Amino acid sequence: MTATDLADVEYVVRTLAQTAVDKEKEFGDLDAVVGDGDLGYSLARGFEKVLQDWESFKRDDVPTFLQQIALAISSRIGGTSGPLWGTAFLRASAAAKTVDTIDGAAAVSMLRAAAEGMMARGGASLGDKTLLDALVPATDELERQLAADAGAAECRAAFAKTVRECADATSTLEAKRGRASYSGERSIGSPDAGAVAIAIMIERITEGWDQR
Amino acid sequence: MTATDLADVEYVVRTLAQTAVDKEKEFGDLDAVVGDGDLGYSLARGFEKVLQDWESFKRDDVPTFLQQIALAISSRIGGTSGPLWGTAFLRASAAAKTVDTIDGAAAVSMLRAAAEGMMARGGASLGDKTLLDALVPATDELERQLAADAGAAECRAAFAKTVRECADATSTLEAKRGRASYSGERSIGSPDAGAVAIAIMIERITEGWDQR
Amino acid sequence: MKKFVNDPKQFVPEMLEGLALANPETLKYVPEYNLIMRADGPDQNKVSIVQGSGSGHEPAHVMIVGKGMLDAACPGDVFAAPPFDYVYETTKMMASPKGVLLLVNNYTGDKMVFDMAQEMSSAEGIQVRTLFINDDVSVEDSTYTIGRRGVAGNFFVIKAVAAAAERGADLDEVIRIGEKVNSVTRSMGVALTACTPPAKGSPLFELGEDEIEIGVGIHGEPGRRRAAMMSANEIVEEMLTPIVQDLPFGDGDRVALMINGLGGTPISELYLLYGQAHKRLAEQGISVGRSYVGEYCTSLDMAGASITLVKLDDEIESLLRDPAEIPMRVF
Amino acid sequence: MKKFVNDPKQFVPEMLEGLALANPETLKYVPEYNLIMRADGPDQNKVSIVQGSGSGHEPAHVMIVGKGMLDAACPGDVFAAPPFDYVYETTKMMASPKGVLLLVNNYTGDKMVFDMAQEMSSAEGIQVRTLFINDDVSVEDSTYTIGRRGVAGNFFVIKAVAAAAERGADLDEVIRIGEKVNSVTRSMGVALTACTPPAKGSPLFELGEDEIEIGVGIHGEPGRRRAAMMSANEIVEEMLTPIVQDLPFGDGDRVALMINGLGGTPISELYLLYGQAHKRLAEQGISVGRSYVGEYCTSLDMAGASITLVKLDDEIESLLRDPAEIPMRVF
Ligand SMILES: Nc1ncnc2c1ncn2[C@@H]1O[C@H](COP(=O)(O)OP(=O)(O)O)[C@@H](O)[C@H]1O
Ligand SMILES: Nc1ncnc2c1ncn2[C@@H]1O[C@H](COP(=O)(O)OP(=O)(O)O)[C@@H](O)[C@H]1O
Ligand SMILES: [Mg+2]
Ligand SMILES: [Mg+2]
Ligand SMILES: [Mg+2]
Ligand SMILES: [Mg+2]
Repeated sequence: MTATDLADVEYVVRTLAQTAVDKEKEFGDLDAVVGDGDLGYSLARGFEKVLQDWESFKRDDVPTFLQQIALAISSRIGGTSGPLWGTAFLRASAAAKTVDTIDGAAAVSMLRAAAEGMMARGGASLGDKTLLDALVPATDELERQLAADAGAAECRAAFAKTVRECADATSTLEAKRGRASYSGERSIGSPDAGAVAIAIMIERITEGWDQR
Repeated sequence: MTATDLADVEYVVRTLAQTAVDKEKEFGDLDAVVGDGDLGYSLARGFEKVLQDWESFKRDDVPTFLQQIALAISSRIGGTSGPLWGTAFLRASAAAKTVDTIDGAAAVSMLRAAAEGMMARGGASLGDKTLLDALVPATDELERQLAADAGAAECRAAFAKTVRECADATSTLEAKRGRASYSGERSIGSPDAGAVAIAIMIERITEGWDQR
Repeated sequence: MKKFVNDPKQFVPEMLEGLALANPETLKYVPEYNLIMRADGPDQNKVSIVQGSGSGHEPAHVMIVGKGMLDAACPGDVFAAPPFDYVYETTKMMASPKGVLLLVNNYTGDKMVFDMAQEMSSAEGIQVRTLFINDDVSVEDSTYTIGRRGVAGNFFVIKAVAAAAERGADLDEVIRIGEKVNSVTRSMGVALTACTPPAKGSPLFELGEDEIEIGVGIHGEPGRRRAAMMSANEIVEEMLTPIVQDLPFGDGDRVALMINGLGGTPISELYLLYGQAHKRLAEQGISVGRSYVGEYCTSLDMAGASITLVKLDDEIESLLRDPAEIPMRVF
Repeated sequence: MKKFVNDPKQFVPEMLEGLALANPETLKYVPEYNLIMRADGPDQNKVSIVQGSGSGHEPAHVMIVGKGMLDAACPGDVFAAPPFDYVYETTKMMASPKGVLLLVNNYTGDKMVFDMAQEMSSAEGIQVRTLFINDDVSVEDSTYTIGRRGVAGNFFVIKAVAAAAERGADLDEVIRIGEKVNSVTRSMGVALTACTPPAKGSPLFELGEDEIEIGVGIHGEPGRRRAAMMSANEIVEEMLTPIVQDLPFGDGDRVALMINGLGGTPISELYLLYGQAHKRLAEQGISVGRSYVGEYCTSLDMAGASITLVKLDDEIESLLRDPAEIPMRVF
């Protein structure tokens, strides 16, 4: 694993964190439509902690770094998002341990591990109107692009495009998990807050990639 | 002590009891003016028990008889009247133990013992607007008549007249004991229910004396 | 009214029946007199300790019958003194050669009944004495009393006299201890809501949305004053200051501190009150030797709490430390 | 809202501080993690028993920390799962060579946090296992759960595993016992009124003047149905029938019977319910070996009650009978 790997991972995490803090209100409003409106607050508090502690994280390797991110996030976020996002980073950390370099394939396996971890943790299946309905198909698309030997920029663009499309498409689904599920059929017609939040975060990551 | 004594005492008790049962509604209404309206119910239940058990009371002597009346009454009446009336009969019983015959003087000492027992039990003083404000002056009057060598009928008439006058006169007093005292100054203007009840009972006793 | 009740007239008997069914090895229930007594009582080798009062204050007092606490309790109906014959028959049943102590909170109705029971049982040759508990500093003469009311502080008197009796003290000694504990025990309560007696079906008094009653009695009687709702710490101050000043308690004193729930207040809030009371006492040099937090002497479903302080010395503390076996199971 | 509260955000810490002040010899409070632990813990010679949940259910679970019950409890805020680091740090602090058992009522939020804590502590070499309790027969998947909810029945699981751990059982054996007790424990509750969380300041749900919620959850979650107010005996029937049919319990069974108050119901009513439940069970040939009446797992100030039945065998009964020293003082 090279120093460049860690720098890229740091960029991704930092962008996620900064977006969560910047978009606190927007994410909260999204969750308020049929959920309980606390998504923005939860993510902002968790990722704020990440930014605060940024300098103190050990950077021996990518797995160590990610594990500390997991802890920082989940120690601050209550409710669903704390353990979900914490698990995602934990599992990504574990997946990173099994690879030598963080290339496209490694990114796919880390994303898959994160998604599977969240499924195991929260019990959601695809179609339950959660962020998984954006993240999983986008990961599939990324894998397809890599298999088709697409260039890095092309891969990122396809990933971001799919995550956004799928996030918007959650509008047609009925929420089965989280507080939004208490709204039952009323949840149909607006997109899942977590999915849209992920899409916005990933768009920020790809947009800024070249200036990272 | 003679059988005649016991018969007279039985007549008095029986008349008290029958009046309490007959006048349940009237006594209740009297208590409802500024008290809590339960005087009729309480006395009726207590004296009803006396009438029910009438045949079973031991009649060895007047004290024994009165003690059983005390028990019967207070086992059935809750609130203030149970222990008050029970104590009155207990103390009258004790006073009766000290005399050979139930003559006028004995009646006075039994009435005094009853009144003092009720004062000790309930902590009321004269002027507190209770039945004591009728009973005590009437007993005083009875004693005066006896001292003046008045005849038996004259004594009874004076006793009944005083008890009634004093009961009516409680209208001017403010209640300091029992539930009526919660009405404070509002209690002025209507007579004390217990005092009027006693007056009515004693009137019945004197009216029926000759046919006893 | 929403309560777990069938026929309100049967509320007390049904509760007592449940209590006896739940404690078949230790308690005996005599329905004729609302009497809950130790299944193995009366013990002929000790003074019998009997408490009477109205119902509606549970666990006081039927739920503290057991070895080391009460030998019997004979409650009346909700908030009503027991009828005379309950007390009289209970006294006779609990008679032991060492005597009977009747413990009664100072309310006019109860006092009359117990005084009369003592008079009559004594006349029958039973050695019986009565002790009135009056720990409530809120008000002097009040709705149902001449003199101060007896409230949750009676638990300390009961425990001390019961422990002394269990150790073999005679009736005079038991009374000396009871009077001593009563003389160093002070309480005061605050109501946040009114209570609803099952037979009445509606709140016993009116308390506004934002009002509390400071110095409330355990039957909902008025206390010192109505006040606007305030913070927990301020409420502790309202109760603790009059209590401390009354005895007075002072620097260097060691006390038992009880936070007693009035029935509708969760124990979480009681511990919160405890913390503040403990700290405020510490600031005055008063240390807590024994703490009691929970429901002891309640007022049906009233939300509220009372504070009781007992000035400890070695004798009292040792008696309070003795074991007791009562239906409140630790788990 | 009228409650004993200062700043609602400090409600839980202030309660925990009071609890620790009231029990200085037996409990230790670690404010950073809402942690209440045995002052002498962790015992390196036994499995540590830890319970986590939201607050608002007191005495569950911070008030049952002590020898023979929990080694530690780390609650979240009112009705909120503890944050991950509370559980994680608590697990690390309670680590013993014999292992740690995390007991959790089955709610999605708690489950996620505790699963994750187990995953991370295991990764650090701590021997840790998690056991989910799900005794509530009212509803399957519900507001905060996938699968059945865990309610007051957890007391029986806690007591049994704690007694086993105290006797020296290893982690596998402790888990076997916990799973066994959970598998024979069934509960159901009824709300007469809604509860009011301090931070919300108003009732958590709407319940009409004459309505009750049958099968209510301990956070006020909906149960089976709304019904019109009915008699205590009818309410017992509504709870007992589904419980008995679920396991099922039957003729010849010996059970532990718990009547648990939800916070605002006086213990007098709980004993009344006990009496009826006891008699109805007896009619079906089910005898009560152990009885529990009082507040165990509450829902703040909610008026209501739950019934729990545990099918006893010699092993379970013997574990339940073991001593426990917890802050609930018998007096
Ligand atoms: N069980 C679950 N598994 C996966 N994602 C979930 C789950 N529950 C909720 N989410 C995601 O989290 C988002 C809501 O997060 P947040 O508001 O923090 O949780 P809550 O629903 O408890 O208020 C939802 O929009 C959804 O994308
Ligand atoms: N402490 C007392 N001493 C003497 N008489 C009393 C006392 N309290 C009440 N009474 C008498 O009893 C009557 C009321 O009796 P009752 O209605 O049974 O009692 P309560 O006032 O408790 O409802 C009063 O009218 C008064 O005459
Ligand atoms: Mg939420
Ligand atoms: Mg939300
Ligand atoms: Mg009256
Ligand atoms: Mg009355």
